Amino acid sequence: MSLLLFDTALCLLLLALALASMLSRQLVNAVMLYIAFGLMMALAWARLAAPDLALAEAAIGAGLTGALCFSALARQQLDITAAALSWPQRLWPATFVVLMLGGILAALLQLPSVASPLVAVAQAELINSGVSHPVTAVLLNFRSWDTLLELVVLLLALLGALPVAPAEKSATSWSLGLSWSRLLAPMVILLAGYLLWAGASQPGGAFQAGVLLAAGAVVLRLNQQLNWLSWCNFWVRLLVVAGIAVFVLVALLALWLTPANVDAVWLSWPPLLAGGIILLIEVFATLAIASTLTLLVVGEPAPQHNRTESV
Amino acid sequence: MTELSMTELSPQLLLYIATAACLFAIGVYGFIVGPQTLRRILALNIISAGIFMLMVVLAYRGLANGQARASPDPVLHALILTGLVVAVSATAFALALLGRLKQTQASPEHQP
Amino acid sequence: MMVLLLVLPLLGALLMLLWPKVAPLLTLLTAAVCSLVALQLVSRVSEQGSLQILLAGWPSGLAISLEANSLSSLLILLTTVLQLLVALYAVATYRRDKLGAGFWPLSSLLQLGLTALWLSRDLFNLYVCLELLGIAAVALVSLSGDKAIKPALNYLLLSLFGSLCYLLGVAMLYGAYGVLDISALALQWQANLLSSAALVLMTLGLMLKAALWPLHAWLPAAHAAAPAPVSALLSALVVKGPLFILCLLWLQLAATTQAQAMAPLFSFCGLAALLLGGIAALRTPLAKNMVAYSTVAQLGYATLALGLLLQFNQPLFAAALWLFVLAHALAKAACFLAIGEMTATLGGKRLNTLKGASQTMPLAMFAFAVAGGSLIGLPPSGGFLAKWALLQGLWLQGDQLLYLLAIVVVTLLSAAYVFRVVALAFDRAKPVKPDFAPHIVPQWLALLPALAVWAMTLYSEPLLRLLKQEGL
Amino acid sequence: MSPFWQQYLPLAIILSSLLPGLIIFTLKETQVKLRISLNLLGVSIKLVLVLLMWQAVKAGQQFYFSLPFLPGADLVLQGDALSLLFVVLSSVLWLATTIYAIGYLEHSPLRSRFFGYFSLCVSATVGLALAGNLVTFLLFYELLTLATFPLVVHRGTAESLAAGRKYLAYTLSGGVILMLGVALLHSLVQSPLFTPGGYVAAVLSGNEGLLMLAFALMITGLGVKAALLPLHGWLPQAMVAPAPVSALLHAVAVVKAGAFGIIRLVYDVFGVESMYALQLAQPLMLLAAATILYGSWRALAQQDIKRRLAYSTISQVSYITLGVAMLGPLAAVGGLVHLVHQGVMKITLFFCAGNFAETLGIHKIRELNGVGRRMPITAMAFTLGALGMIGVPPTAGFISKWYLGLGAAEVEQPWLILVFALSGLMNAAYFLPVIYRMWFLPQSGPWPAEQRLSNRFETHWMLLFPVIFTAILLVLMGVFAGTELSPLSWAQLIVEREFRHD
Repeated sequence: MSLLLFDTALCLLLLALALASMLSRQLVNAVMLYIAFGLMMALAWARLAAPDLALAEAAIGAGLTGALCFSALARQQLDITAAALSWPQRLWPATFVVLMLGGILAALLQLPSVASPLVAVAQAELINSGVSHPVTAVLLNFRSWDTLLELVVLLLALLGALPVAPAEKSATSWSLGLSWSRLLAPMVILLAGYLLWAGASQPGGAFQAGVLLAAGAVVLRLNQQLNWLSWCNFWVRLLVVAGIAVFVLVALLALWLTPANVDAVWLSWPPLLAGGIILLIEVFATLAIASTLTLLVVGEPAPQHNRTESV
Repeated sequence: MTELSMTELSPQLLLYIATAACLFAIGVYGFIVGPQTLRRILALNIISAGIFMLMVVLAYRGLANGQARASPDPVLHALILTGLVVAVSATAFALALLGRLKQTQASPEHQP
Repeated sequence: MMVLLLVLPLLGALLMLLWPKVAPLLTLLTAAVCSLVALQLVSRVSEQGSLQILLAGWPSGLAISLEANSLSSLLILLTTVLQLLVALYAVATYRRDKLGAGFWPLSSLLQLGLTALWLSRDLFNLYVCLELLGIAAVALVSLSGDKAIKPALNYLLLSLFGSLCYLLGVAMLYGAYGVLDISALALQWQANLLSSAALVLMTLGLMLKAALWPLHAWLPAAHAAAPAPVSALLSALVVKGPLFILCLLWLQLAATTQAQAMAPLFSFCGLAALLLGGIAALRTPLAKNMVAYSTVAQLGYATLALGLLLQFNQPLFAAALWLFVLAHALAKAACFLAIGEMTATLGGKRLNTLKGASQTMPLAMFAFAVAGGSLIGLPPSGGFLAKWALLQGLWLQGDQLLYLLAIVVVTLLSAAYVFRVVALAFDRAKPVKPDFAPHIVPQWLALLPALAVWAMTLYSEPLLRLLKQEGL
Repeated sequence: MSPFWQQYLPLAIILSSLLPGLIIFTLKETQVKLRISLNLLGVSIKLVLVLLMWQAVKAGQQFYFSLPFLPGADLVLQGDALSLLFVVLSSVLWLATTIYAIGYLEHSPLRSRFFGYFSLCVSATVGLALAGNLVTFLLFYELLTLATFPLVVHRGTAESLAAGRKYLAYTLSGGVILMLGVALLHSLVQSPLFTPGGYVAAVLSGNEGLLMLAFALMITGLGVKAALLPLHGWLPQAMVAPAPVSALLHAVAVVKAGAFGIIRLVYDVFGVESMYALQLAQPLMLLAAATILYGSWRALAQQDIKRRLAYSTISQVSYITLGVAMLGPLAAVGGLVHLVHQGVMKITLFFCAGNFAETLGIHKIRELNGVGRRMPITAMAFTLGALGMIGVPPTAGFISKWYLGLGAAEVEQPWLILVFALSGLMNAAYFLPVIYRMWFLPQSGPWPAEQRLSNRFETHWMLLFPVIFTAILLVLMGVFAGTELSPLSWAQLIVEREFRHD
């Protein structure tokens, strides 16, 4: 019963934080509340037997998105406070949303309580996947095509953000973000420790590791360290691209190595080598994710050299 | 009667599902009303958080039911991880665009 | 073969990022090779039937399934060929138009996203493809520089919102049935509140992304702000991606009762898009906005055909639907390239810039007129084929006079906005002087897809046969 | 004649004007000689090919060329007697108009574009004549619209652009409605070849309503180009086009395309029996009769030469429709032969009007006083054309009206004879004063804008010779109507073949 009480409190807190974040006048408050919301969300997920997801959510909700939003806030001094909205402006969307919510809730009540049949299939095939952690198996073997495309999406976001990255303003405009990162740094180290510890019993995801690495890199970068980490550097580009490139090349190699009597299937790893292949991919994907995210957060200071190249 | 209870969700799960749906709704409201772009980006993140939460709950179903194998649905967890990366990529891109927009609006040469 | 179509643009894009100097060459190369492979794929699929792959060799359900049926392979061919064409155009003009270096890898990745989308038959994989497509499209729009940032941001936010609606629907369906594979899902499908709600959510999101009326408001600004080759890609291909998924959902998953309930809504939206989009195209003073509004209107045909297909289950409507998509893709690519070329050369964004263009830039104007003929549906163009299939279907159903009347009206409307431009071009009073000597090659490149859409009629019979099968 | 030729001859006839047209588009303005020779080469090749086909068709052969197109409706080109009537008319008149246009547009800008579209327009007309089924017909019908639009707006002035818009609004609406009708009919019986006696009889029972609807839709679509009564509004406005274009529009291309379509529709799609069974002839007849009277009536009031001619066209083309709608063999002969005769007469009149405008700057009828002394040959040709229109023997016009009258008596519709008489009277009332002014009134003042275009002739020889040619032709067609070479005997051949299946 006490657990139900805890759940209720957590849910109410989540709703309150989200609502407050949406309704608060000041954008700074909204971002703060959103970060708190992200942390609470991570807690809820940990409660729901998804600790690795909770870790990722904390890294994103608290770390990455927070840092990104603060740096965006620092850049835009304009209209941080919203003009008050009139009642009709609020009422109509609210009515629409409440109606929609009613529909969705009614539909969701019909959800069956049994888990997907895929769980059993995935468990059965786990031994053939080359890894012991089912989520990793799904990510990098059963549904590796999704993961590959996801890496492409990440790369695309970077490619999209780089040319539009605003030129860096004065150093003072970073102060808010900077202080925030300083605050964040110990937490990142703490979480990284957890990841390492968890990795012993269950292979840690490339993504979590990547995010943590990126968080560290961002902090260092903002303190004027790691200045070589920029898009103009060929080796950085190589690093960013390597995640996908290794993935594809390994897949092609696997396709090529398939014995003649077996049907060649895209992205299928030879069972004996699967563990090694997945590890290889994970390592490079981690590095690529870390460098991509760092570049995304830091933004390009846009030296002259890069400008001419992009024209 | 037993069949019915098989398909019914426990109150805890219902609570979390309802919370997820409400988060989605709050996000949609924020997205529609805005008015600042940054807030709409936050709203999108709340929407995605709601959806991911729903997925986490769905993955948890088997455990809550006390079914034989005690592990949450790995497929859903993998989907959530993929979704998280996609969401954060999109957010980062949107924020970069927003930054550029504010800069062009602020610089005097673009003032009408 | 499918693997090659997916891997080539991806590897090409990666190489372009590493060595930006060879990017144009690489884009051309990958697009050309992919076109050839796609052609092979089409011929193979039409001979041997559709190809199916369960990725990574895992059992159905666990693995992501890909399928190349005749429709998918045709769409892939369309994608690669247009990609090649647009790349050629970009090579011919990128120095003059100051196209950013980002164009090359982004367009290759866009090609990857589209190819992956046409092939995928997995709900979640489709979501990833959608996001890939959306972000690539926005990144391409933002290449135009400062003036494009606002529409690009708006496009991105709405596109993300659409994807999230779709994702919620996917989550609900997975929660209910525990599978993501469309064919497996279709086997277990039940018409109940849950599946209806999921369908409605997904439809909402996809309609937003496909800019179907009434969720089209973002499109004209975004497409008009993008550089000409990008607008061509966006209007011709990108909006068709979500439309494709929408059709998959409603044709393969939805139960008959659900489809029947939704059909009039689609038909209504289609007609409204045709009418209001056409009127907007007629009223706007800006050249590229006119073409963009025409996209909104023309997508209405596809929506209308989908609605009628759901209502009457008549294979002719399926053929009409996809013929509209194919014909519109070719025609719109030609329109955007032609208009882009003319506005770049004559120096101005307004339609008035095109005054006397039939003398100064006859080829580009001719390309626009020829493509416009297909948009109107004049024989013997691809647009005519599609309209013919639609009319045949309607007459065979009998008693659909309202629809027929509406089609007459919207045809005339489209004729009005196409000939509004053509008439301006024949105005000899004060022709606008070009800023520099018009380039010949880009104009020819604009003409090519326009001619291709008229050549579609030569293959009308096999096309109709193939597409009729695919609808159901 | 080898089968290979038989197959490709119809295509070759179209290409003989299409290819030169496409090449002409790419020429520079200054390449005058090359352009002229290309034009003339195309015309001559076309005439030779048409002659070949004419002989073969006379001997009873038919030509087919087909490409796969829509399911159940290939792209078919068919050379039969009826199509040849129109093909010969358009090729011969194309020769005359080309020469005329070269003279008329000498030194004006954008000639490459003009002649390019000019050739396209003729290609579309010939294609329309050779179309072997409704879908092919529809295709060329729309192409014709597109090819003529640039010609109408060729001058590029605000007035011509307005006319062009109106022209497009009418013809494209007509095209869409025609398409609707064709699609309806296609959904009922597919689109087989045009056959004498029609092909809808097989599905007649049970589909009467739909067939009537299809007929109404198609007549509406065709009626726009044929300028049937409520749909004629574009024609008087389209007068702003250059004279050769007006000549082409009125005599050969656009208006005739509509009339020709009605002939095809009535005889080769529905057929006489189905027309009777569905009782479609009577309304069409009424409409045509009303248009005849209305056109003549409005022509009376016009003071501009070309506008008067335009209303006269509205009236005269409906003679063809009326002849077809009467569904009797004699009336059909009259209608068919009027297709040719009206073409030759009207093109003569428009050439003359163009000559007056180009040489002396005359646009209004009151300015024509005494022009017979300044330009006797042109005035003579105009007189012959006008007399033909009224129906005075021995001109060609007399022949067609004679047969129409006989036809009306044959199908026992005596009120139609009244219509003919009334219209003939009005024709006389608006043409005779013009002739009178030209020959018998003294010149009232200086010519509005006189130019010396030639030292030897009254105007440029390229403007004069086509006029002489067509004027002689229209007399010859009347005088030698009884011979085998005349359009009349050809029309009789067609009608014999059309009605033979009874």
